[in-house]
Amino acid sequence: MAEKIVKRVYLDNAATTIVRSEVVDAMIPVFTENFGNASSIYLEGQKAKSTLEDARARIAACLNAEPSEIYFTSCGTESDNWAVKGTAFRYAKKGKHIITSAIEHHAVLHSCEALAKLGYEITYLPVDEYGLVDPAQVESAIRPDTILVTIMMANNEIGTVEPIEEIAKICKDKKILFHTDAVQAAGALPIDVKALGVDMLSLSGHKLHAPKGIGILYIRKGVAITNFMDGGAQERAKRAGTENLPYIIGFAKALELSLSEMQANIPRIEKIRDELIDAVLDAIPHVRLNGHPVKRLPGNANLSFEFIEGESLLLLLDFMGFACSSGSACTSGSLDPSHVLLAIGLPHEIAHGSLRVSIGKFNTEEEVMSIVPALQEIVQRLRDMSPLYEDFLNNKHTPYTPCNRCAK
Amino acid sequence: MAEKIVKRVYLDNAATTIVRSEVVDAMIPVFTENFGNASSIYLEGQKAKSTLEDARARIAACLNAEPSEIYFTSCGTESDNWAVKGTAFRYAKKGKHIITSAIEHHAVLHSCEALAKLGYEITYLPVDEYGLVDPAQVESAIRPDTILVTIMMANNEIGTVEPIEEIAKICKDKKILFHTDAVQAAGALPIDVKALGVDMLSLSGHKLHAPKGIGILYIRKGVAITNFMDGGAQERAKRAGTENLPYIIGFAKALELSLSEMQANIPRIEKIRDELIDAVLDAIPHVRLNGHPVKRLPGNANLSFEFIEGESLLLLLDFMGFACSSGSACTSGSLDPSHVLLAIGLPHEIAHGSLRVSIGKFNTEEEVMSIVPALQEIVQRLRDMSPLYEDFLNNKHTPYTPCNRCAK
Amino acid sequence: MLYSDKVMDHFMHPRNVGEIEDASATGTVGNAKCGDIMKVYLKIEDNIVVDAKFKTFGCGSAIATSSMATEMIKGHTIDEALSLTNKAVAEALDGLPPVKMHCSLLAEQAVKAAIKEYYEKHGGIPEDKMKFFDVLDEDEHSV
Amino acid sequence: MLYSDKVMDHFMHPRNVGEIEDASATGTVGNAKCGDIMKVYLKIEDNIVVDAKFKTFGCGSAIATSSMATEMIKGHTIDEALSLTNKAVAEALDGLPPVKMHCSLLAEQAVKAAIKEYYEKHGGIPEDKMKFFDVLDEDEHSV
Ligand SMILES: Cc1ncc(COP(=O)(O)O)c(C=O)c1O
Ligand SMILES: Cc1ncc(COP(=O)(O)O)c(C=O)c1O
Repeated sequence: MAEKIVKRVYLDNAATTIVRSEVVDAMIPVFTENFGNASSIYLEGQKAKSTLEDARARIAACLNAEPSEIYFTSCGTESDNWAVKGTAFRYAKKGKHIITSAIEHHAVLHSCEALAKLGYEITYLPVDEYGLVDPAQVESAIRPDTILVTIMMANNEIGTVEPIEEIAKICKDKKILFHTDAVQAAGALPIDVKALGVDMLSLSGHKLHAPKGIGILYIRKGVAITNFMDGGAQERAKRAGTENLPYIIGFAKALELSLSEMQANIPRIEKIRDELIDAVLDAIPHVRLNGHPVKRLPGNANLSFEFIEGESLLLLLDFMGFACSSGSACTSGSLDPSHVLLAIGLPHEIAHGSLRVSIGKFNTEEEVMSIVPALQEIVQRLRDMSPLYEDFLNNKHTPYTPCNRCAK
Repeated sequence: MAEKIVKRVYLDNAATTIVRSEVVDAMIPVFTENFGNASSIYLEGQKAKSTLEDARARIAACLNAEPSEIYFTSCGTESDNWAVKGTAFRYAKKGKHIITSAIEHHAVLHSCEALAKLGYEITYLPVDEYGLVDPAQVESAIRPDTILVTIMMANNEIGTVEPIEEIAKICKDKKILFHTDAVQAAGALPIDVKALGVDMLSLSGHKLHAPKGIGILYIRKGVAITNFMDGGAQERAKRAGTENLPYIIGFAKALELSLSEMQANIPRIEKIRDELIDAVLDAIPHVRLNGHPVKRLPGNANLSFEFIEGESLLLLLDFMGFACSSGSACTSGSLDPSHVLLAIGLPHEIAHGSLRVSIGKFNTEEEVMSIVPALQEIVQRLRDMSPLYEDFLNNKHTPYTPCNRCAK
Repeated sequence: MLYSDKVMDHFMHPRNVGEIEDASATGTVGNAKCGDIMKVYLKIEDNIVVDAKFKTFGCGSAIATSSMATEMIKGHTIDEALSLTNKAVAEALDGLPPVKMHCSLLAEQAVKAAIKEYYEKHGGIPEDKMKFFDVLDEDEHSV
Repeated sequence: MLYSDKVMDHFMHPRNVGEIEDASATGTVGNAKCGDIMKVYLKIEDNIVVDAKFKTFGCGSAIATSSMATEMIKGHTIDEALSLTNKAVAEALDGLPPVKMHCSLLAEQAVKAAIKEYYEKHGGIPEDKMKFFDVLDEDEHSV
């Protein structure tokens, strides 16, 4: 490990993706040639308006939704905030109970926590060792004052795909609104809102090669929630703010492309992922795969390496040219291990040693597989430095001063 | 008026502006070359992070703020929502009274209305015939339970520039948080947050040749408000959502350019505007200028033409190649006359006949002045069609069936 | 586009703009407060609307519906003019945006207000025609 | 960059990694739960730290501070080693990100825990040295 290796291998497609050239090409003219305000009645405004509505219709077609059910937001986080808080505020008189899972993205979890401060009550359903939510538990958690169930379609860390159709059906029967965060699912799984039977669904552009800063909230016709962004009459007076037309077009383009390529891309990506997982489990001892063996996102491999810590692993991988993540990128800056890994039952010290490799459309099999020897070298190096590994080899346990931070 | 004229003259720069080429050029590489997630610790992430912080520092320098006081949002609307609702939620225990003006943008007004539904009390201060808020009235409206004063720096419809420094001083003395919506002021007036003495200030990119879909909220160090967008730890855990780096860079570039060109641009634009106003008042009878004669945005001319209705005026102007607005673009779709024009005391029928011409950096004197003969022709044509004008000429008033819609 | 080509055509080239000096009757509806006033002038001879003109203060669709409504009754009998509906006007214009449907109602109302004045000048409204004037009290939001 | 060049250098090329077979004393601090465990081995002769090695389970800055702390005490007297502060370690690394300051404290604690063990093996902690070990009870968040 002497010299910084030049060639980079980007394996953090669950954190964000490169904007693909077709999307850039679709957006650029909009900045200068179609810059009108879609609320204006003159030529420039009406041109922007028709481009906007065209993009909305194309996106609706990709999701089997009606154009009038598609609302543009500024990101996945906003879609989640709107769905959760908008439902909470709207139905406060009916009840203040919300059901979610312990492994949701922070956009949902922290929205719920903000509501808890305002007097709402949140049930955080546990998940099994694979990260699966049990629909029967959703059903039994529903109370007369439950106003919303929100369970993600696929988890961003461990890639587990949840039984959304079943949960949606239960909610429908019980007449409870159901929202799903499909930010990670989009581009990786087909999304048919009617088949899923959901009331609301969140998407984000930057997970499927559109830019960061554009999201969608699907709201089923007939579902009414309180506005989140108040102001002008944009988005049928439901979401204010001058429309971000370039990104909206970029999103439409990216979604269409992802759908048209899905049949070819997904099996290829899944094959590479399985090969990677097999090779790592083969080459390195004391590794476990997190998430579900089968019900998982095509590009997601989440692995825990015992006796070592994730950040060191990432830094050395980075040095060798690999961009990966340990837990969600959003939680960086925090010292706590991932809430998702703890929720599936990993002990803290193993959760700390986890690595997420997320493979995208632009990764080749060769470059993905080249991480295996790198991992082998790095893991060994870190283990050789690790007092935990020393203890393990010596079959003993060194006593240590307890950490005051965690004790608290 | 036979053939559609090809040359377009865009005179609606208060609604939105074209993205300038320097900004497009600054953004394009970011989509594909600097696409990392700024929360990630590897090379691509740290590169994005340093670009992000560089842009934040440059923007802070333009506003005489500290970088840590700059928060990126998705638009001016979000900045306003956050400032108003974030303060309201944070200080609910201290009080639930908010002071604003009758002429704020809907992003502020509708945020206040949403809070009113939650039990907050809003004082809407009136303005004088020029649209000015009286600082003495702000002072006497303050109560023990007042938690926020929010008054815009410059009005988007009539261009009136408010006495923000004076109001900020009163709020400071009374220890009440003060927010100003400076979305229209940015690019047109220098903004020095320290000299202004404000606690919070909203900006939006698309009013100064950056794209739609990026905003800023300045929050003075020491001021704590509740988060609006909950989720990941971005923006020092105050505003969640993966950072929209291309637009953030675009905003920094646009703000710097607007500042560096201000000394040259503003006198030029003001001169054209005054020439335009004089020429219109000269050429067309029964016209009035709305807003303040001196304390107004450089590019804003808001004129009311008696006896005619604004939409017809806009459509005919559009046909002749001119893009202008009548009231705020955001209120299109609504049938009510502008709340700003009513607040300065215009009768409904005159408010309906108003036109906003907003001149921007890319307009030439010649193209702006070419609207004068067009207006002369169109206004005459519409007056010849107008029963109000007929009545005026005959010095009589035709009785009419009352309108049930308005009677309600 | 905000409006159909037909609406734009009637807005840009409105038919029948103006006054009829010796009109048999006029009808004015709308309210300056709402931003729409329509005044219709009718010249009626032998139960036939031999001429119709209008003046309108209002938006593009207000002008277009005035133009279309006067076109649709010119040369027709009073009975035919009475049966003009706002929907027919809107359809003849290839539709109107939902927020603008009230304009077509105003056009219907203006025509009926003029015919009402004509009847009132000529012995009152016949019993069997009364129902046509209910629309004058209608709220255009119910359209 | 997340870390200074100095931190990265000590992370990429850590000094003094390993065990000392016949160590005079060892000190282990931290907690696997928090993601950091540091174990310091000292070889002490005639009151001099003649050798220091470490093993660390932890993030980049945990490894770098272990490396730097062992470097800073090697060849120094026990008294000098006792006066090592977490701030000195962090400064020697050209600073640490605020959320990582606790790593430098862990390094200080590990060194002190080893010296404490050494004293305990050799007749107990001298009265005048007691104060140096207060840090072992400290919460690194107060750094
Ligand atoms: C004064 C004022 N405030 C807020 C806004 C909202 O900004 P945005 O369109 O970026 O949401 C606008 C413009 O639309 C404005 O003119
Ligand atoms: C599952 C999930 N939900 C929500 C988000 C938030 O999306 P955004 O970054 O667009 O706000 C993300 C990604 O960051 C995600 O993975």
